[in-house]
Amino acid sequence: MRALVLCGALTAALAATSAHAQIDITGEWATKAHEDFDDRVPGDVQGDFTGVPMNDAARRFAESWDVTRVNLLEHQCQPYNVAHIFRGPMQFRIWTEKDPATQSIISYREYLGTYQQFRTIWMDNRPHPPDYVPHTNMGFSTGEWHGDILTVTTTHIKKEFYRRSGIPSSDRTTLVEHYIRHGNLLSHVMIITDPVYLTEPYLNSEEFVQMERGNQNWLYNCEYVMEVPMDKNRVPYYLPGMNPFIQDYAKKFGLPFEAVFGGAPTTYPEYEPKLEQLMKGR
Amino acid sequence: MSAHRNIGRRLALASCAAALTAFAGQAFAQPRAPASAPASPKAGAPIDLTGYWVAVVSEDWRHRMATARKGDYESLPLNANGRRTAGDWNLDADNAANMQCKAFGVGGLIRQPGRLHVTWSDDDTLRVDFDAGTQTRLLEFASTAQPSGEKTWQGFSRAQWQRPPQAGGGPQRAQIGNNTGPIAPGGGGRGQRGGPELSPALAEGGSLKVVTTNFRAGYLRKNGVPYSESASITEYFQRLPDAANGDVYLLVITIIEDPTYLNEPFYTSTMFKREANGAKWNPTPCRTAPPPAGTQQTRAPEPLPR
Amino acid sequence: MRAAPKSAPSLRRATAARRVAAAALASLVVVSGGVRAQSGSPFDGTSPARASYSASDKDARSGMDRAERTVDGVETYHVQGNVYMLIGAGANVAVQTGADGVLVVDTGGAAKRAAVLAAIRRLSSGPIRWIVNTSAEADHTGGNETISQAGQTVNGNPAAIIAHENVLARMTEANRPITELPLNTFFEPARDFYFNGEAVFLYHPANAHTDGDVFVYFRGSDVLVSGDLFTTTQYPVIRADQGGGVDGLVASLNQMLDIAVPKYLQEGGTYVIPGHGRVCDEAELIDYRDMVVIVRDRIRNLAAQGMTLQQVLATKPALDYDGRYDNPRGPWTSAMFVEAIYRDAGKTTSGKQRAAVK
Amino acid sequence: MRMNWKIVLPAACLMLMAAFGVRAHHSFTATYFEDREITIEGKLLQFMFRNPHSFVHIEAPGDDGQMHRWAVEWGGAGALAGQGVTNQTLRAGDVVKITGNPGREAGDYRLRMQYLRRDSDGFEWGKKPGETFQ
Repeated sequence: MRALVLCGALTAALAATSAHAQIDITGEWATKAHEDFDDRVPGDVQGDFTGVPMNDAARRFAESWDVTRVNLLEHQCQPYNVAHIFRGPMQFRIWTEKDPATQSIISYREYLGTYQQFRTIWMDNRPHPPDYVPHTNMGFSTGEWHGDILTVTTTHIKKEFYRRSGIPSSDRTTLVEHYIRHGNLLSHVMIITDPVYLTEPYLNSEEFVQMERGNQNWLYNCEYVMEVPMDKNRVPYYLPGMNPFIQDYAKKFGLPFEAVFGGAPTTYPEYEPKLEQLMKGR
Repeated sequence: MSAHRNIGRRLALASCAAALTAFAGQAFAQPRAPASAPASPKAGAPIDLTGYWVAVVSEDWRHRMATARKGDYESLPLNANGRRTAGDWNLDADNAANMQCKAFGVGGLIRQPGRLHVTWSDDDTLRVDFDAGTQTRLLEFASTAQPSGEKTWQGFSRAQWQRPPQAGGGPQRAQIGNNTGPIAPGGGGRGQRGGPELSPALAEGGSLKVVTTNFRAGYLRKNGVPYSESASITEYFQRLPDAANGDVYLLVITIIEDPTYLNEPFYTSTMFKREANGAKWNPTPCRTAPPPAGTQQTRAPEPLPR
Repeated sequence: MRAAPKSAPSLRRATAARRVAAAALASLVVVSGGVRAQSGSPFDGTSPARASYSASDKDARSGMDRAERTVDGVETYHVQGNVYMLIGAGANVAVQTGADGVLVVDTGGAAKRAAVLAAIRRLSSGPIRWIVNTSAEADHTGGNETISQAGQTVNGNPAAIIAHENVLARMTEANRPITELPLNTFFEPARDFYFNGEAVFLYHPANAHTDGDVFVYFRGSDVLVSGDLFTTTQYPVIRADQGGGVDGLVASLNQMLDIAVPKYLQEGGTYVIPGHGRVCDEAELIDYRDMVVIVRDRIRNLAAQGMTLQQVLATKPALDYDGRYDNPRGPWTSAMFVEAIYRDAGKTTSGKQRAAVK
Repeated sequence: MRMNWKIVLPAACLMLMAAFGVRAHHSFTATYFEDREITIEGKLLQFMFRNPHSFVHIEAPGDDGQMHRWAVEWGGAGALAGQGVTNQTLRAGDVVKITGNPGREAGDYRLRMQYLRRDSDGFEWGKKPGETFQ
């Protein structure tokens, strides 16, 4: 009997070491926004800066941010950049481009339904371009596999936002992504460094489920029109200290604004008791 | 009887031999498999999860760092029963009933701001201590380990390593990128079916799959959003490739299926950053800070299906 | 002048967007059909310029790799159509080539003039006919003599140098040799001519970076060359002592915005070669415009409250952009930018604030 | 991992609607006073059935009694199409009554569409389930 037990244990140990994970990330994937839904899908009141390691420059930008600036002709069709677009509700397709001579993967390609963006993730070890070439919304990406994790590094990204609440991103952003698949779930990690607006890397992770029926209404035509009658060259903004809506989120959810606007220190466990103190009596 | 015992022994030895043969075959047949076959989950761990890890709360901040108001169910695929039950949450009643740890059970603990201390308690058991709520989880690799009769906050966790195909005899050709070296001439230059040599990086790493059962009902979030004893909880612990600045990150993907309160699988992924030591390790008792006064109206569920 | 009426850009945008939407289906079919990935597809988020950046780093247009495109630190980069950018010569240099010869916008600093000429020669052996100076700055005009003398107009003279008449005045004041001077000047708001198969527009925005600025638009290639009215490396330089002013600068950026049309969702279409820095499109141009307007208005608001320059500087009125555009070691710092706007504001504010400026 | 596709697939489809109907470069809640409503009535000048959001321009009086060009922000073309609205649904010259949330920007004559009625044929939008996308 002892022999049987020993054998069972040994066999179990072997089984435990023999499972193989998925590595094929191609297919069509749809967002599951089970984290930060209100920010990522419909958008909430102005002023959700929680969890972002923003610096003082980003705070000043956010204080000046007037959401109606996006109504300007040249802004209204500006897509989310690659460091932001995965946060929204999205379906995207991944497929491979293979070298016919070797069947090795030259690149992964992505078509992102939101804003109809295309990406190429080069797998052939090519260098990133020099600084003087144009930056794009999707940037320039190179990838490499580490076991079952596809790690992608993207540079040459156009400036945009980390949040629609006015947390800016700069054109010096570097995005590192990790694609991880388990069954029909694709986890997508974003580690964002931005020396202009962040004090430390900004960490995001999103989940996508594989779509059984894909390719539905994936086109996005945005037409520039004068949405709201205004001087074409007017730039909506608030002078420092004059933004009447910046604390709306803090007020709506009973949070101290200094915590909502606090940046990196508020993202670590040590901040929890401080926050409780700040919230006492609210 | 003795004859039976003999038969039993013979069967046991035969199956053991078969298992060992299969194991040896797996371990040595593939050039890119680890040189020495893992003798135990600890010795053969494809990734090192041990050490101190701190949660970086950059997502769901108001639900994790703060205690959201009752009625704030943002992002959750709750069904009507889940909403009704969450609507009955009463922190004072929980405290009076000595149920402070309900928000620190296996279904919600990973989302609490805190630190993990991961160690091997033996060759087959990975121990994860949480300073938030001073909780301990034991991740059991050995099939001989069985849950006790009593349900606990952390339940019983069955663990299994998952390895990339290259580490265990997957495709040896170049279809998965990371190509190095010259193109093999004639499509067979290296005795392969063509294609460049694979990068060793393809054999790196792996993940830890954990399925937990036998747990007490608890809260998904501090503000009383429930999960039931019959929920299915599956986790994947992923150590991410080291960042260029030297940071090391751990991602924990959690999938909770609970028809009692949820109308679809509930997915979260939680990021931790490695710390050099336990200098900031700060065990605290199970305790939930009171939410702001009032009840939060959560907007209509919107695109999430009802 | 032939500048489009104000409403034209939005109409063009709508048309472009419809074109794009219609073509998108076809593009999807092709791209998802497993065709080997090529940057420069209308919707792949890359520009034709980026398309030239391949693994071998060969420029699709010139066929030269990066080493071949580099002469003594001056690199050549194909932007779009007939237009190239030379980087590393001080200010950016734009080169248009074609059957009629070569047109050069700005000639870089004197130290790199030989390299600029050699780089131009690698692009074309045709005659250098025209040189345009976008301002009188030394890092934009230092190669005038070398490039001009190497060129030839149809009547056999060295290549003609065109600029606004105020540029000639400033270079004359600076005792620059006659061989460096832009003797083909104009004074009107815009001038245009046809060269290498496309219309070339020279626009003179009044009192912007200086009082002699010119930006160039190649209509066929769809490339703007902004001079120092727009850069990606620093705050705009406003030279009040040379007739520059922040309102004129904003007006010049708005004028460029009216001309620039994105290909799809603020990407591609019209490309802009800035005075310094990387190739951009309309998206970066408008962000820069927004920045100048916002910082200008903050400073004017503070000046209107009677704050001294030091008090204004203490509020860091450009804090949200300093991480991107400030160069604390110069030559043009955030403080200099703020002071230029403050003194500019002083021109239009009350005597009390003018006194505070002193 | 077990996956309930009966739930996941509709979720994906609905998410798709969200992608085109809700996610714009600004948040409605941050742009309009969602706790306030006003009603205007006037002649439709322009119907822009488009992405990221559709707009209806109406000539109607403001608080000052003067006629103004009101911009009423509606859903994106993708979301509205899913609710049976087409680019022919409204036409210039239609007299319509619109109730919506006023914009937060003082001086802007803009609303976020909540309810529209055209008396000439009784066409209504915004009351029946499925005719609002948020």
